[in-house]
Amino acid sequence: MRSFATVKKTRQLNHDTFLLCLKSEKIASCAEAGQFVNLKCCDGLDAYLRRPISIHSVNRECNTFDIVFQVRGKGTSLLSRIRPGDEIDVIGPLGRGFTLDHSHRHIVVAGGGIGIFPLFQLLKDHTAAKKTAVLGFRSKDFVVLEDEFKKHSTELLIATDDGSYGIKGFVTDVLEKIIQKEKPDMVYFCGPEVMMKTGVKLLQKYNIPCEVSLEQRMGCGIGACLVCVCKTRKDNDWDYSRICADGPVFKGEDIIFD
Amino acid sequence: MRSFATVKKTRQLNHDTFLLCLKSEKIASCAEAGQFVNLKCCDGLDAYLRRPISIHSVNRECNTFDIVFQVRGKGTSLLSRIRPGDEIDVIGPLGRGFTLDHSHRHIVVAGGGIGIFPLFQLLKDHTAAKKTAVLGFRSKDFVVLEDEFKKHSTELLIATDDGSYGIKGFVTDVLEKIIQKEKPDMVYFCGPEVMMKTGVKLLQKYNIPCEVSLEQRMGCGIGACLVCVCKTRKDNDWDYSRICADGPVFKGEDIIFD
Amino acid sequence: MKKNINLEVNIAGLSLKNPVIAASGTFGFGREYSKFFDLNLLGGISVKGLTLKPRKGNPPPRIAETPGGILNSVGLQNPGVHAFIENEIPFLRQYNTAIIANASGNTVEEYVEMTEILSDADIDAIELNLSCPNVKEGCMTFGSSSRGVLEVVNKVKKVARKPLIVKLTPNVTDIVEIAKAAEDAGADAVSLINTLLGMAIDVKTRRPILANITGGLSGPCVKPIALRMVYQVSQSVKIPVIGMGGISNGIDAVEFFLAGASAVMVGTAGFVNPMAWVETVEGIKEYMTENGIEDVKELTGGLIAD
Amino acid sequence: MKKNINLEVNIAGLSLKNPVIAASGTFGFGREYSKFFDLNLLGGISVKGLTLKPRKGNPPPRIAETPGGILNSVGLQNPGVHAFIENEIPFLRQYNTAIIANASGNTVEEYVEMTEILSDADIDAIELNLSCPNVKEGCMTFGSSSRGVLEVVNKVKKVARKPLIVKLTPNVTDIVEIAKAAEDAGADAVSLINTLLGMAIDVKTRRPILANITGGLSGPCVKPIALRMVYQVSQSVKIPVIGMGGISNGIDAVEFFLAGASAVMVGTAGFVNPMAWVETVEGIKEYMTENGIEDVKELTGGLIAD
Ligand SMILES: Cc1cc2nc3c(=O)[nH]c(=O)nc-3n(C[C@H](O)[C@H](O)[C@H](O)COP(=O)(O)OP(=O)(O)OC[C@H]3O[C@@H](n4cnc5c(N)ncnc54)[C@H](O)[C@@H]3O)c2cc1C
Ligand SMILES: Cc1cc2nc3c(=O)[nH]c(=O)nc-3n(C[C@H](O)[C@H](O)[C@H](O)COP(=O)(O)OP(=O)(O)OC[C@H]3O[C@@H](n4cnc5c(N)ncnc54)[C@H](O)[C@@H]3O)c2cc1C
Ligand SMILES: Cc1cc2nc3c(=O)[nH]c(=O)nc-3n(C[C@H](O)[C@H](O)[C@H](O)COP(=O)(O)O)c2cc1C
Ligand SMILES: Cc1cc2nc3c(=O)[nH]c(=O)nc-3n(C[C@H](O)[C@H](O)[C@H](O)COP(=O)(O)O)c2cc1C
Ligand code: FES
Ligand code: FES
Repeated sequence: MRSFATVKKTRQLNHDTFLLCLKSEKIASCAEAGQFVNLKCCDGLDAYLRRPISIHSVNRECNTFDIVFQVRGKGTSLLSRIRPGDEIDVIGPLGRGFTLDHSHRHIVVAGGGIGIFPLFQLLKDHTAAKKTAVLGFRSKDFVVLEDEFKKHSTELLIATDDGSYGIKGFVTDVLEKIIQKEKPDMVYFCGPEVMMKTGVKLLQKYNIPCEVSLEQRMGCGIGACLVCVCKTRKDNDWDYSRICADGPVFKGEDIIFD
Repeated sequence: MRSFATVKKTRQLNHDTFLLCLKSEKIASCAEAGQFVNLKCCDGLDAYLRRPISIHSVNRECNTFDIVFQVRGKGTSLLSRIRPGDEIDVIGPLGRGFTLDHSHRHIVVAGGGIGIFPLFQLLKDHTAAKKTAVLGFRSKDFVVLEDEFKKHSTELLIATDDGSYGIKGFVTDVLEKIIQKEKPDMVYFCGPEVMMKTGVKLLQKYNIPCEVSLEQRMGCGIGACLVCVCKTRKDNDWDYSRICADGPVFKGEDIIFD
Repeated sequence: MKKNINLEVNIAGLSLKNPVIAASGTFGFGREYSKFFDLNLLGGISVKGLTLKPRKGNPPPRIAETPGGILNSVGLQNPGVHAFIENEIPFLRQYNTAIIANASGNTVEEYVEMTEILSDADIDAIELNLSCPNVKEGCMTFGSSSRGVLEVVNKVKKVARKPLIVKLTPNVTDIVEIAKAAEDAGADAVSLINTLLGMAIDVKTRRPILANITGGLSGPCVKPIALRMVYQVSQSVKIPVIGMGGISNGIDAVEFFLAGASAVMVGTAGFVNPMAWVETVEGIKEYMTENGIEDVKELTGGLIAD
Repeated sequence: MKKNINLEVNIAGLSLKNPVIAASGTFGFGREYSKFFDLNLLGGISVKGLTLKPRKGNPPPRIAETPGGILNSVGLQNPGVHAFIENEIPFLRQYNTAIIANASGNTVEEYVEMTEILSDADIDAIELNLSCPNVKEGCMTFGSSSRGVLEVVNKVKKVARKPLIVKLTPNVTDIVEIAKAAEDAGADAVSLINTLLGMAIDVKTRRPILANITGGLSGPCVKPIALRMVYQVSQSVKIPVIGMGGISNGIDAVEFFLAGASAVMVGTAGFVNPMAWVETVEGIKEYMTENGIEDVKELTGGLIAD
């Protein structure tokens, strides 16, 4: 599960978002939508821990996969300086990805910020006739990968917080309008916690199943250290589940948002 | 005193010895033989402290200076991977260099291992009619910069511990033979402590003045932290002197070797 | 020319095929890392810290990166000692590696009860955790005074029918005094160090990064402190010392042996390099080969300090 | 739009133009770094640890690099308090920056005598070093128990005619208890942390890297421990806390303010970046500007921890 992936291509998508295309047969051959990799951003002690980044897209013919990330701190900043030909120490694919039910005819993916990236491979893999993508960004400057998402969805709606591009408002507002027009079979969420919390509540109102992809600071990334937990329902009680191993994708109804 | 020097040239001299030519007007314009620079081998926490490296050669016309180093550990290993065009964070020139008395007509420089490097600029700068260089190496494979030293000395003698090149034996043995033939005015030592200890004792026997260049693990490199000390004579007692600021070059008679 | 290298060590009745043990809390119950390497390669596994009843642990975030290390505030999330015996021992027993049960209690009685239960279980040793900085009750309270250590270890020792390792906290004025108390009370070995209590703050949110505010520091940054404590303790007790704190490779491990450790545990380094545990075994072998040392026990306490 | 930023702080009668002080032992008596930047830019300078008589200190090597930090074992090499007064104060007084005399004694009497001498000298405050891990006598012995701290500080306070800062060691079980003892005994402020006792070993020579065997750990690696201690102490005492341990820039300093520090000291980071002291001042200003904070005092204790 640990391998050294060669960087085939790097692409800067906007001021702080980068795409890396990595070659690794091990990972590309079995990665599923919604899974992630845990990678070293540099040798040595700076950015000591690995950083979890979702698998954005898989190219099984070329044995490559893409990751897309925003520069947040030390690790992602070092990662943004990596060049084609460099090698990255990667563990993956990790975690439980999205559940694809190919009997579904209409699915919606709803993503916000860095949450949109794992939804891409899901759109590529799903066979539903209708695939709606609702992507939320802070403002126009943050909109990325619009064409790519358009290509793999039947409908693409973009929302920005300030209305500087697409629809003004939240992803969940847009989602509710979609539902009111036509109830989808399934919704997939990935984004800020508040978006997913509102989203799950919304879907429960309409009785639509959904999955959410969660994030948490990680240690091992493989389920051994128990640092990356989220609250999940368990019988009449609750428990902490490991986002890295039991998730990152969970059924919406299983998560207890605080 | 702190500057960012641009790497103009790198040259691998043998399996573990590297020369870097660095451009810095600040340093090249005032560096003296025997002084050193204190440099960061990398950004960040790996090899956290600066590393002291002697100034090997100064080119005042080109505003460059050369350093030569052996790969010992983490820091020098990172340094060996630096490429032309890179910038290095350097503090220098630091410390008290060699004393050049141009009334001297015959000087000897006696160096061992990495101790030979600071002696080079001394040979270049000194105006003595006769400049003998005695350089000691572990074995043939470690011999470096022979031509360069030959160019700037009137006589070059190389000694190796195993006799695989030049004279078999220690630098101090060769030195004694030189002295027995003709007493030099001054001897400059730089090398392993045991060599300098023996050397200083030898010269006292023959009543010849000498200077030694010492090494010690350093912190600040400028005299503030007091970690880099050596024992020096003081009146009828002794004291700890700072190698980085009071040295690295001391009068042979001032040092108390343990 | 190749010499035979003996890595076996025997620590107070616990025999290990090599002196590298996975540190408690960093290796779960072995299942996850068994996908990365053959657990048979390890000297032993100290399992995730157990309590009498299942524990949920602290709220997330539970980890923060710090210069050269990490803080964690897991707070002993675990399924309880009974679930461990039922579900995890059978898995671990498939492998030829020592099983060390790391046990924490809220009260002396709980420590005693757990020791009784674990003495009947199919494990190889008990590691009494008197040092978890992430739970409010018990544990650290007992571990930070020699009186507390004496009391718990004395009572536990009476019922223990497995080799008893006492794990010490570094958050004390005088670790030697604490180690001696453990020895006096009958500990068969001591292991050290657990994590150092620390904290990280996010200036953007002005909040602590860990929901629990403070957490335990581990990783390379603590190695100098751990080495010093292992050195001091091993000079002062006769029982074997198991050293840990920031070990990432064979060289680090050799440093601990020289300081006086008979075996080592590796934890945090495995998060960064999942092969750290096996590479540590390999690295020790390499050092021994290069230095003509045939038996790893020769390294223990081999520091030249004059 | 640019707001006025107030960096002034007043710590127990010691007024500082900004809250960044050079940490004792890392800045000599200011001469060396005065070649790198204008000492007027500093809030204050805590000078190299002084003793009554000149001290030679420990044999070299006195420094070892460790992951994310350093160990030092200087052992209080200094020219003695009299030479300091004669030779160094006149130099330092050329600058408009507070002079803090860091003082260590072998006995209570020595602490008292030094305080008397320093109270007559032209300095701004006394920092009582009860925490040097590198000397065998006094110091750490006093600083590691609340009884010891009470005794020394009580007696010193009686003769002190300058603001009295007590510098605490982190090598204790309960730093809060020690800080409270200092407060009870009349300390005007506490500063923490001094270095953590550690050790480094060279596996090639099988010897400790430091001639003194052990040394004091400082630098980025200790920051989480220092932050935690500053947080705990500032929650428990009313006197101001001066925070230090691994601060390298303005963001690090802000973390200490949020945790409860009224001022900070910067040490080890300056070895790597000789501009670290002034860059820390600049970085604090930047953070304040970006976050609309006008007075640095607003940051102190501003951690949101619920
Ligand atoms: C399963 C998973 C998938 C992810 N996929 C992506 C992705 O596809 N693209 C992307 O840009 N980012 C993704 N992230 C987030 C990414 O891991 C963090 O942005 C990254 O670790 C920050 O590292 P840094 O060193 O740059 O920042 P740091 O300096 O470590 O921290 C900067 C900020 O980032 C946040 N952060 C730090 N670590 C994490 C973490 N493990 N999870 C969430 N937030 C964190 C904190 O709020 C912190 O304030 C994912 C996270 C998880 C858990
Ligand atoms: C004034 C001065 C001038 C020097 N000039 C040169 C030079 O021109 N060329 C050259 O190759 N080397 C020179 N050195 C030695 C050089 O500084 C060390 O080899 C280097 O710091 C090792 O760093 P590292 O990270 O590679 O090794 P580390 O991993 O830090 O240590 C490896 C080994 O190097 C030795 N070492 C570490 N730090 C020092 C130090 N500060 N001084 C001496 N030995 C040390 C130790 O024995 C250690 O075991 C000089 C040292 C001093 C003090
Ligand atoms: C995430 C995490 C969880 C831990 N849980 C436990 C535990 O349950 N019981 C215990 O005795 N030690 C626990 N520890 C401490 C380690 O076993 C070890 O003592 C410490 O991390 C130092 O070693 P290292 O630097 O190699 O990690 C934990 C450490 C980490 C990082
Ligand atoms: C080389 C060195 C010498 C020191 N000498 C003293 C001293 O004389 N008196 C003192 O109180 N602290 C001394 N200290 C401790 C520092 O003042 C400071 O408390 C500690 O280094 C932590 O801060 P830092 O991580 O910013 O260096 C010394 C530290 C170093 C690194
Ligand atoms: S990161 Fe270790 S369990 Fe999830
Ligand atoms: S290295 Fe700081 S005084 Fe020499």
